[in-house]
Amino acid sequence: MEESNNNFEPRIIAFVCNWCTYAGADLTGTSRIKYATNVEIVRFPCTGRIDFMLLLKAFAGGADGIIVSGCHPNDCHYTSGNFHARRRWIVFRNILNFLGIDVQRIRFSWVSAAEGAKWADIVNDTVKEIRELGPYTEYKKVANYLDEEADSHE
Amino acid sequence: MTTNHAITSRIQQATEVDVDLCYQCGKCTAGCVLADDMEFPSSYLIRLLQTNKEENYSKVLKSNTIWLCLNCENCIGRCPKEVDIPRLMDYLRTESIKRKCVSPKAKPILSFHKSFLNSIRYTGKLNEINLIAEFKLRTMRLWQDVKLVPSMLIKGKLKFLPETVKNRKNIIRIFNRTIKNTK
Amino acid sequence: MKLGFYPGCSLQGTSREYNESVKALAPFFDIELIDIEDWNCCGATAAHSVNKDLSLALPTRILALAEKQGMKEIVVPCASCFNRLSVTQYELAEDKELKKKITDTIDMPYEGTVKILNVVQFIDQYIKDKLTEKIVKPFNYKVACYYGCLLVRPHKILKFDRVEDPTSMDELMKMIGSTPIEWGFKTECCGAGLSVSRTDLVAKLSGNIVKDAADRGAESIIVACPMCHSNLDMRRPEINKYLKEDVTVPVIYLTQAIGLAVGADPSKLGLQRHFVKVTTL
Amino acid sequence: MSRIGVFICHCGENISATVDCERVAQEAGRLEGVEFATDYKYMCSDPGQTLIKNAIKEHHLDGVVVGSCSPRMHEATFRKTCAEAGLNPYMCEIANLREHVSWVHEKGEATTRKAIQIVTGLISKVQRNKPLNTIKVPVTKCALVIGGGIAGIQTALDIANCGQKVIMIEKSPSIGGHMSQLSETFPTLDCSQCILTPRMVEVAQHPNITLYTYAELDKLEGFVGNFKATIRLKAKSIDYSKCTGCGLCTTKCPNKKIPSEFNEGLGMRTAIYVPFPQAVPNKPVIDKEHCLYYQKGKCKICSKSCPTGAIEYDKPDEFMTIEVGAVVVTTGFNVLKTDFFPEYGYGKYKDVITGLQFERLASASWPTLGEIRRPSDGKIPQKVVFIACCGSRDPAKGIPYCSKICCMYTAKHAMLYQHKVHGGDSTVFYMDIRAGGKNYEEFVRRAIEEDHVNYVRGRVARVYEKDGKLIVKGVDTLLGAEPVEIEADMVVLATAGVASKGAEELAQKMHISYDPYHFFAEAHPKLKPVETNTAGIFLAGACQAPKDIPETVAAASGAAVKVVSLLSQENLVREPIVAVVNRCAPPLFSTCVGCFMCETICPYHAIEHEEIKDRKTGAVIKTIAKINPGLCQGCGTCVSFCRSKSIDLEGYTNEEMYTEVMALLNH
Ligand SMILES: Cc1cc2nc3c(=O)[nH]c(=O)nc-3n(C[C@H](O)[C@H](O)[C@H](O)COP(=O)(O)OP(=O)(O)OC[C@H]3O[C@@H](n4cnc5c(N)ncnc54)[C@H](O)[C@@H]3O)c2cc1C
Ligand SMILES: Cc1cc2nc3c(=O)[nH]c(=O)nc-3n(C[C@H](O)[C@H](O)[C@H](O)COP(=O)(O)OP(=O)(O)OC[C@H]3O[C@@H](n4cnc5c(N)ncnc54)[C@H](O)[C@@H]3O)c2cc1C
Ligand code: SF4
Ligand code: SF4
Ligand code: SF4
Ligand code: SF4
Ligand code: SF4
Ligand code: SF4
Ligand code: SF4
Ligand code: SF4
Repeated sequence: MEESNNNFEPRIIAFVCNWCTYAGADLTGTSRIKYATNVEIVRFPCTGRIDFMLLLKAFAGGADGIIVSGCHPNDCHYTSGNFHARRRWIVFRNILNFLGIDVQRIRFSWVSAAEGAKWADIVNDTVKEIRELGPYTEYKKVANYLDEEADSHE
Repeated sequence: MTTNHAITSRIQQATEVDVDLCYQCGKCTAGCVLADDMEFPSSYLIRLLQTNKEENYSKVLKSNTIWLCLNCENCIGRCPKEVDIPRLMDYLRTESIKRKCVSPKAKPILSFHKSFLNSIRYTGKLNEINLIAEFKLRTMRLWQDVKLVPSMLIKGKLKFLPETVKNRKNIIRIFNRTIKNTK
Repeated sequence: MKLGFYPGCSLQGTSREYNESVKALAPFFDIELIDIEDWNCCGATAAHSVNKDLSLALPTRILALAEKQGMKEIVVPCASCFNRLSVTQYELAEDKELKKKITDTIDMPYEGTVKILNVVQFIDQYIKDKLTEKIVKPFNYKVACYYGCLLVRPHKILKFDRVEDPTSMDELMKMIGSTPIEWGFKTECCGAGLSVSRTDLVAKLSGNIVKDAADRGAESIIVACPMCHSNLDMRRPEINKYLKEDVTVPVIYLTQAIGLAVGADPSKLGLQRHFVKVTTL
Repeated sequence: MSRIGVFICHCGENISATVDCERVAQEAGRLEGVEFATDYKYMCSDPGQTLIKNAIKEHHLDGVVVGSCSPRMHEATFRKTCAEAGLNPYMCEIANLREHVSWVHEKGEATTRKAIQIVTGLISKVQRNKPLNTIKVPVTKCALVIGGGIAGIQTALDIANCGQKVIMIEKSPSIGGHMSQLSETFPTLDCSQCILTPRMVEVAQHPNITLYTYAELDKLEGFVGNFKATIRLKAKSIDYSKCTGCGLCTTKCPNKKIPSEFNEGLGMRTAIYVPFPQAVPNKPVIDKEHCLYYQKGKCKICSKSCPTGAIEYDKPDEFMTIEVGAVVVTTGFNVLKTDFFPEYGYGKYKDVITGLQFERLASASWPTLGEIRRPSDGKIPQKVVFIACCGSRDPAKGIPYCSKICCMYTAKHAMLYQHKVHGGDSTVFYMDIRAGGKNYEEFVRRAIEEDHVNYVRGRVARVYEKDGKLIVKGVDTLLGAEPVEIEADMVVLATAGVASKGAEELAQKMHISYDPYHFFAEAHPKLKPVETNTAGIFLAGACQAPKDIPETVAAASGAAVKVVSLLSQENLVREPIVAVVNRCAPPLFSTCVGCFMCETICPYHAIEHEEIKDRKTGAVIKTIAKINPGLCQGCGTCVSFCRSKSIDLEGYTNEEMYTEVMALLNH
């Protein structure tokens, strides 16, 4: 770990589902539990909707880390969206490896509507981890990859 | 692994038996043919382990129960939680020997096992006369089963000369690689 | 028809009549049983009571020898050996690392390809179909089929018969003219390996078995395991002392009963070697 | 160029205490496309809402971002406000500045920055938003109830009494379910038949209920408000319009040795039969599998004896299609039989029976008139052992869950036995007593304290027979696991409650989810206990998990209310958050390549095939995916699965989400 990383404020985007984690994060607020300011939340109907290309785009756009969080395995509001999300993650992992993105930059978790404290912990943990990893600098590589992907669909 | 799970975790690592699965229904004990003869039967033994207390663990290792268990598999055959008691017993016996705290009451049983293994260690096959002779020396039960011998001989059930495996070195090596000493 | 054969130690000693009867039966059905060359003891209860690796290495050596000698199937009449060999095969198949460790210990290659048959499976597979036509002298008695523990348990591994109320031996006995009784001790343990070290307990456990069979009118107890046999037969004086009565019901190997039915010479079946006289037959 | 309005709420001091609201509004005002930005103390208050409405009109806003509390709180409020001012409600987005910012961070620059960032993200998103219209679906005013146990009966009556139509289908020849088999019921010990029969009759006579017995669901299509169900009406071989229910035929049928389902195999019935005397409808059916005429072509005795000529042998099963707006599934449960238990004798011993068989033995409608006599020899058992948790809480051989009703009915059985056999001796082997209900614990204690039932904590290992006695080997774990051996005359197993036969196939026909044990899954275990994840299909009773009668009836009434509230609407309004497959000009028509990956993963089976045909020749040019907006629930799983990016989710389109993320990152 480099000394300078301690002052580095990572930018982290959280992709969360509306029914569990978004509501859980609301509960963190209602319970007035404090956490780091580095994470911004984007609301999706379900983790099943979270397109992994979008995560890559976030990296290409300068995010240092990402959190993906939804309902616990059997609690999916839409029965099985989160299950499909987990299945795709296996494929996505290979792409990350291919692009040389440290898998640790993406945090997957389950936070239910009742787990306000857990959300705070996850945010704080992730910020700490990403801070240790340092800024993500190779976004050009991802951007190129995305361009190629886009071309291949033309 | 937290320290308050030290004993059960160690057992699980060595045997894959998770004693916390047991919910103390007692079905194993109810079906065990020797439950009456054990100072504490199988379900009780598991409860002792579940406490993760050193004093209860050593009570288990010092017990006669672990030596009486016949490995008949009755208990696991019926256990709703498939707690593998016979496998657990194997482990506890080995531990009991390691810690040198075998129950005095169980000495004859252990002596028998040792005599048995010694009998095959050098020949690869069991010779019952050698086995009985060594067992008698170990336990000093000199007269036990003596009455049986003449009729066994008449019925052709005993052989004086030990049969041996051709590749005796192989067997001795197997012993040396697994247990050095059964004395 | 040639099949591999693992006699095991007790079939060479205390239970040689079991060996004799299996071997006597074979020619009636054009089967040749070939001993595994240079076999060793399976380690029995003693090995796994004291050392796990040893309890796996000894049976693995046997199976490795059988493979080397090109055997596809081996018949293992002793229930205890059958159990040890099957459990070993199962455990090594489940755990690659363990397999490596054990094959290193025995210095022999081992694949785990040999199919292990106990005596009942052997009869079911190679004798049953031709059995009825070969019967010359029906074994016309009330019998209690005693399976013991090692033949059926652990069910997950052995996958043999119904675990609590097995019926395969009863079926075979029916075929040769017997009437199997319903009784309560088909699979209760006889005391197995404690025969010498805790004869008192064996007398009790085996006593309960013998008594239930006798009380329900069995004229003989049919077994397929040398340990069961020696506990129920050789320990009869201790049993009778425990029961405080003289129970005289003889204990006969399944193979002996079938041998008698197909007309084998009783002396070749080793019936004279029993302690409890087989006079009623 | 868009004209966005931004409204930042202080929420009293809830937001403004840590976020500089004024600055947020100012910075937002500087962003491209923002026409108007302001902050206010209470945006959700009347004056706050008026402020928004006026701004929309005055500045001709085409999009609104409100920075306030969580959208889960007030999204609906502000969208309504926008709609009132003539703006499409889906052009309004909420930035969560309270729960996600002010309440979780300290006052300071970073906090205000984050608020600005979030607002910026949503400003970008709302510029890409499209006006959406809620989806309206008409409602067919009739409900289908599947299963005629107490759950189905209660649901049907409640719906019918609200003036809505109900069609009930029951697969067996009579309604009544398990409750009709019970003797007396805990915790009050009232006679089951006495409280049930009047309701069964009410179902049959209710003008709003159409009952089809001997009927099963064959197919279910459509979606909430508009289901189309195909029902198989199994041939009863009797014309009910002619049959008077006189029963002559059943007395004459020569095949009398068929184990009776109603009596759990303890009694026999004929091939033409009425399952039990109080059956509704009280008319027979012919069991073809056992009828001599169907099997061997000879007999027809029933036909000769029928005074009204009602018997019609050669009618096939019929199919009927009905349209309904809602479905309630109440198909109940089953119990395991004794032959499931190896250690208790594999069904070999006649006097080892199940709890349900005990109910029959103890029932007043049993031939002994409620006197308890054991099945093997009709003797009154002097010693009875009850074994709890048989197959339940047994992951090795049975099921891991607790069947929930057996503790209570076992206590009831022991009690009934003690009441009926004076001097009798009963023992219950149990693991835990689960009696969590109104008057339940008191009930169990009464069995122990007043009726002196012997409760032993421990599981039985084995039951075997000797000299006409059943030897039960158990253990008393409260005495240090001391073995207990009892010579019993009869053993009653509290066998596990499991999903009803065919539950899995039924669930698949209806596209509702079920748990690993084939019980149907509720939409939310706590807050949506009678809904399924498929809109318009509801559940009640023991088809969800083992339940007793009070719980079953409560759920049934709950489901009925849900159905009535659905059927009482003219149209259903649904959020327009649905997936769409893109369309473009010929020759492409759509980028969809027809791989139908989306179809395989859609949890709601909302994806259909659409054939693009040549205008002139009618030849199929291409088959593409098409979303049925009535079925789509808007999860968006298909969107992320589509490799060619041909599906998008309204309200959360790729473009909208991409823009939002990029704006958050200052792009
Ligand atoms: C031994 C025993 C004793 C009990 N004692 C008590 C007691 O004392 N007190 C108490 O409160 N509870 C008691 N219960 C529980 C009680 O039986 C249940 O709570 C109740 O029966 C549940 O009703 P139900 O309608 O959900 O299911 P069920 O009674 O099982 O009814 C389901 C109905 O649906 C029909 N069906 C099934 N599948 C289909 C299909 N595919 N298509 C059409 N129809 C179908 C069935 O034929 C049946 O008529 C006892 C249960 C048992 C086993
Ligand atoms: C420690 C504990 C933990 C629990 N954990 C769980 C759990 O994990 N999961 C779970 O499912 N359940 C749990 N429960 C149970 C759960 O709390 C109850 O099921 C639930 O609260 C019941 O809701 P209710 O609306 O019936 O009653 P209540 O929550 O008691 O609400 C009744 C309301 O009525 C009001 N009221 C009372 N009298 C009057 C009056 N005369 N006039 C006007 N208003 C009145 C009260 O102020 C109150 O707001 C738990 C309970 C406890 C005690
Ligand atoms: S049977 Fe299994 S669960 Fe029950 S007490 Fe024994 S080990 Fe525990
Ligand atoms: S394996 Fe041991 S503990 Fe289990 S039933 Fe047999 S003797 Fe008892
Ligand atoms: S005899 Fe005819 S009328 Fe009477 S019950 Fe039978 S079918 Fe109906
Ligand atoms: S035709 Fe069938 S139902 Fe009718 S009396 Fe004969 S067997 Fe019974
Ligand atoms: S309700 Fe009681 S008897 Fe039934 S499974 Fe649960 S604990 Fe066992
Ligand atoms: S009172 Fe509460 S803690 Fe006690 S048994 Fe009942 S539910 Fe459990
Ligand atoms: S929409 Fe996409 S996933 Fe579905 S069929 Fe078309 S190309 Fe395939
Ligand atoms: S959004 Fe979800 S429910 Fe709608 S079609 Fe796509 S996968 Fe199916």
